[in-house]
Amino acid sequence: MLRKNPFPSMISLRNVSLAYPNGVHALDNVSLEIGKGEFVFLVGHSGTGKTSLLRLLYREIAPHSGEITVDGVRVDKISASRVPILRRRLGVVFQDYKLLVDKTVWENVAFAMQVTGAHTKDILRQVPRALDLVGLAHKSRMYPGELSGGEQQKTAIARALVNNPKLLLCDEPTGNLDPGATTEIMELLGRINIKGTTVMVATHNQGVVDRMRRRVVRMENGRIIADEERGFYHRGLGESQVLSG
Amino acid sequence: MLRKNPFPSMISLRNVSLAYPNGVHALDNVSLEIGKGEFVFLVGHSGTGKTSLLRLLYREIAPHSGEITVDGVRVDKISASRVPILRRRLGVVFQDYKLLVDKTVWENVAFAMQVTGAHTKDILRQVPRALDLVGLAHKSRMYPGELSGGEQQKTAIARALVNNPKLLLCDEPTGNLDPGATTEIMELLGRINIKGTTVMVATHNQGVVDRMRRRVVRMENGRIIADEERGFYHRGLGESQVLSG
Amino acid sequence: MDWGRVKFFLGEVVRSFTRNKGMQATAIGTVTVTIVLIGSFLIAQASLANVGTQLMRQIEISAYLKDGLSSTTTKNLIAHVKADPRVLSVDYIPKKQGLAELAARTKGSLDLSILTENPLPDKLRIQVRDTAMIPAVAASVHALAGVADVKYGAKVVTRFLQLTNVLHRVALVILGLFVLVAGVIIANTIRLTVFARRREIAIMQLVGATDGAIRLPFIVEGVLSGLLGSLIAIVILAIAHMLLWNRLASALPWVPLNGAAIRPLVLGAQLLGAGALIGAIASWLSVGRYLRT
Amino acid sequence: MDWGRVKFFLGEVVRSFTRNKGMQATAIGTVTVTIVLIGSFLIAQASLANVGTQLMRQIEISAYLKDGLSSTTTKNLIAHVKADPRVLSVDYIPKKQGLAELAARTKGSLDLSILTENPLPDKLRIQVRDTAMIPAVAASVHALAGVADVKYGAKVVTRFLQLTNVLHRVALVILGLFVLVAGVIIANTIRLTVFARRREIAIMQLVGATDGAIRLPFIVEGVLSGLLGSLIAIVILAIAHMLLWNRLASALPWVPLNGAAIRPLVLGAQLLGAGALIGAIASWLSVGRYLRT
Ligand SMILES: Nc1ncnc2c1ncn2[C@@H]1O[C@H](COP(=O)(O)OP(=O)(O)OP(=O)(O)O)[C@@H](O)[C@H]1O
Ligand SMILES: Nc1ncnc2c1ncn2[C@@H]1O[C@H](COP(=O)(O)OP(=O)(O)OP(=O)(O)O)[C@@H](O)[C@H]1O
Ligand SMILES: [Mg+2]
Ligand SMILES: [Mg+2]
Repeated sequence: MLRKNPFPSMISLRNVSLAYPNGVHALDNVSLEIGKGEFVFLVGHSGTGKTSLLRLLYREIAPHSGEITVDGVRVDKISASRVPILRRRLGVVFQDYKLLVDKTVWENVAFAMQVTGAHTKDILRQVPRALDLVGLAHKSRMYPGELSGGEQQKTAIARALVNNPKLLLCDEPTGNLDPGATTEIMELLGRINIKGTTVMVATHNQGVVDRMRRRVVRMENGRIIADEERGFYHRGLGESQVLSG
Repeated sequence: MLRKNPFPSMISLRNVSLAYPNGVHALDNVSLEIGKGEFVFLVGHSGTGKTSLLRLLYREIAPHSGEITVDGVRVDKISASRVPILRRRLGVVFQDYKLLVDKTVWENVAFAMQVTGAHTKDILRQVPRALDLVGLAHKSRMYPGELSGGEQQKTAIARALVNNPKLLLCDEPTGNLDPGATTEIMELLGRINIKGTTVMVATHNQGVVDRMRRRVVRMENGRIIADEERGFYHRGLGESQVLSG
Repeated sequence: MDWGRVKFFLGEVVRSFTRNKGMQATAIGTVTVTIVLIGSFLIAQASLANVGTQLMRQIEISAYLKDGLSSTTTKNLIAHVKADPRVLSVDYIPKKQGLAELAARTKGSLDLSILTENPLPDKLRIQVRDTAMIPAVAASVHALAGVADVKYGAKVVTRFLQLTNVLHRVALVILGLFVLVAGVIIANTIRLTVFARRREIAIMQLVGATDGAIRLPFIVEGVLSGLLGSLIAIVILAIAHMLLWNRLASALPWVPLNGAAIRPLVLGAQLLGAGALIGAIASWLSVGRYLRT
Repeated sequence: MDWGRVKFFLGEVVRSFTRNKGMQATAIGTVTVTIVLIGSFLIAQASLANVGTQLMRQIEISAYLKDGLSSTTTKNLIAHVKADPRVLSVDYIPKKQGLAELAARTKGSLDLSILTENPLPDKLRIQVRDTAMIPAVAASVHALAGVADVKYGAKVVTRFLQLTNVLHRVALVILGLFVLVAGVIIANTIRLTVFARRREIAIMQLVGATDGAIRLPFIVEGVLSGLLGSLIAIVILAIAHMLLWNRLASALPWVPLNGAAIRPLVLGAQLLGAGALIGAIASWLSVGRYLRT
């Protein structure tokens, strides 16, 4: 039974299964529809497949079986040469940040624009704005190795935002942030979402999920076990629960 | 004014200041006494100096000025050759895990014992126990690159525990764990503390701090601005607030 | 033209050059060593190329004429030999002159004053253009009417030909070996350089950089390392040449070292080109390995 | 003895050997190339060492005696020359024998039948142990009473001495260069290997490993790479030797290549030792750089 969706589709997974080379079945027949402009939390225990699901969307890995469409592109069938084009349209906050250690904060953020072939004057305007939004403008000349854990995380967030992507994937974006910063970042994501960006956030932060009351997709053992409008971190408290797939 | 402490000293910082080579003043005249067997939360905004303080204790870096004593050892004056000996007596959960990528989970944990010259039969007994405590026994043959973020964090915790250290330093040990796992790990730390280990946890997890009601040391801009018995994550709610230093 | 983009790109290159000084030094040093080896080899080859031939110029064919040839016959004979394109020069040495030369040469060991008659025949002294042709020319001269006998340092000529033959092959093998070694070592060095940055490459890919965009700075870097390495090598070679050439020339005055065969500008350009090419190819291949994830 | 600890240690070594195959192959390949170069050089040196001396054995001193010496005087003279430790052999060639030899040698170019008297003096043919001593021996023989004149291929001897002198120095320079190049390249290779693992080293230190404990696996690994590299090199050298030696010997039959001078076991052991040592030193130095944090 597919969840009825008022928005045109941004992400669509149909019967997607994923097994890693070492034999771990990370995803098991997952189906999911996310419309343009939605804000979705992805929750579930450690090792349940949240990161794996996100990695499929920006094609770091390919599914074992099933169909994946992101913004109209069949990501599971995309040719290697078109992968960079897909990724440039997405903003991704990686769980382990993935910052370039020999670039400064500023350069790390600018790099995401440079690869798209952006004009220098746009870069000079956008990068400081993104750094300002996450509150890191004063550290823009420092290297990742000189930052605290939370500052690195903020850099990763700024990099994901800088291109004004249509789809923003955030993998545990506030794990190293203090509650104040967490709230600020989440409000920021909310504002970005209101301006039209589809946002998907994998998180363990119960407080954030319960306060924001957005759609919550809950995973367990590589399957989606619940999908609730205006849900809570814990199961069954949200409205209009519909199992997808 | 030094905080009166019922325990003999495990950690003692006196007027410690730290500046990084790039000119950032990470710690500014910090003084702190932590007794043997205490359980202390270290809280404060991102980039406030929590990790820097912990790094001083296991001598990854040396202070600019001031005295640091850990378990009777003058860490600020220790010779390079004695640093490994100091570190073996400590258990550290690093904020960025610091796992060896070409060793399995089992080997990563075992490594911490092997460097101490432990007997093989002890290693074979202790390592599985530590992995069991964090709930990772079933992944012991996997490499860090094959683990989820939370599983990597659990590996780092198991490695810190495996030597039954007298002092356990945990830097944001639950940033990538779900609330259930977080509670379990925190209860585990509590049990370890009751058995006599001094535990120091730098964290942003308000829920955990507020629920456990332990001593809370609060930092801001490289200084300790509050030190409360049975404190909360947010300031001024705890008992017997005493500013140290 | 967006200058910002150019600046960014140059920044990339400069950064990895300056941030990874140790690795750059390694790559450059390897290129330097390689180019010094290849350069020395080329210089040695160029300046020694004619030594053998020139040393062997001294070898000549003696054709002993039959007794009592008319002067017309002799003249015709000489003209005939001279007409051979392989022949460089022909000298006619009448028996009288031959005896005088012999007397001069054997002074002290041979008392020629006791001679009542000249024991020598008339003789042609023939120089050939190329040592390798001596046996053939000797044979055809011997076949001529009026020639009694032909002699040349047969043993010396055979040995010389064998030796140049072998040395030529050995030289080729050594040059091949050098180029192979250079290729392997530089490829390895750059492969390790890239290996040390494989995480960076993976991140760039995840952020949407194309393979070409990732490759370019590495290749420019490789070319720069190659150029710098060969530049240093050229300086070393020039200094070594300056210090050693005259000492060598005076230590072996009879070896006709051909200093003019070395054209510094051409050689320099060749070595620079080789360095740059090596750097570029090595980078291209090395990065390629880590682009397929 | 805790076998678990030994197993752990061996596991460490095996792991980095198998997990970093590319890097190991690089290091091993470099050692192989280096050892092949050094080995070829040593073989060439050993087998060519006596070639010059043996070729020059043919050069001898001719001492022409004064006319009409009594046979006792001649005998004393010969005995006196023979007593010189630098002299290998002395042959007495009376003028009659000399003429016969000359006739045989100059057959066709010189008509000796016309001679009524023997124009040659008596002569001593002296062979010297070492070519370098020819000039000195010649001078002292010349000084003896009864010796009219002394001749030897002065030009050839001088040139030979100059050439061996220069070749000797060139050989030393080349060997030095090879060893230097080998050292630089292997150190670089291992440095990069370690560089690629600097994060691992830092983590080991943070977990309480001593510098020695971190170093040991690297050094054992370096020694293993060195041994393996030289083993491969030895196999290559043996095959090349098998394939090329006879061809070389038959291409240059007159070059007295001294195959016996190559002692395969000794050479093999030397090369293995060199490989292991190179590996150990390179590892030691390379790791050291990253231990100081
Ligand atoms: N590269 C990999 N190779 C093999 N197995 C992997 C790999 N990455 C993840 N796994 C396994 O796949 C499962 C799902 O991992 P995933 O990273 O998707 O979990 P997650 O939901 O993101 O967990 P967390 O909340 O801890 O980040 C886990 O069991 C993990 O061990
Ligand atoms: N290696 C370093 N070199 C230079 N500056 C550094 C380095 N590490 C940290 N800093 C700076 O020192 C300050 C304190 O950093 P620290 O890592 O101690 O913060 P933190 O309290 O642990 O923050 P978080 O909660 O984000 O982990 C920050 O401003 C940071 O930018
Ligand atoms: Mg994850
Ligand atoms: Mg920190």
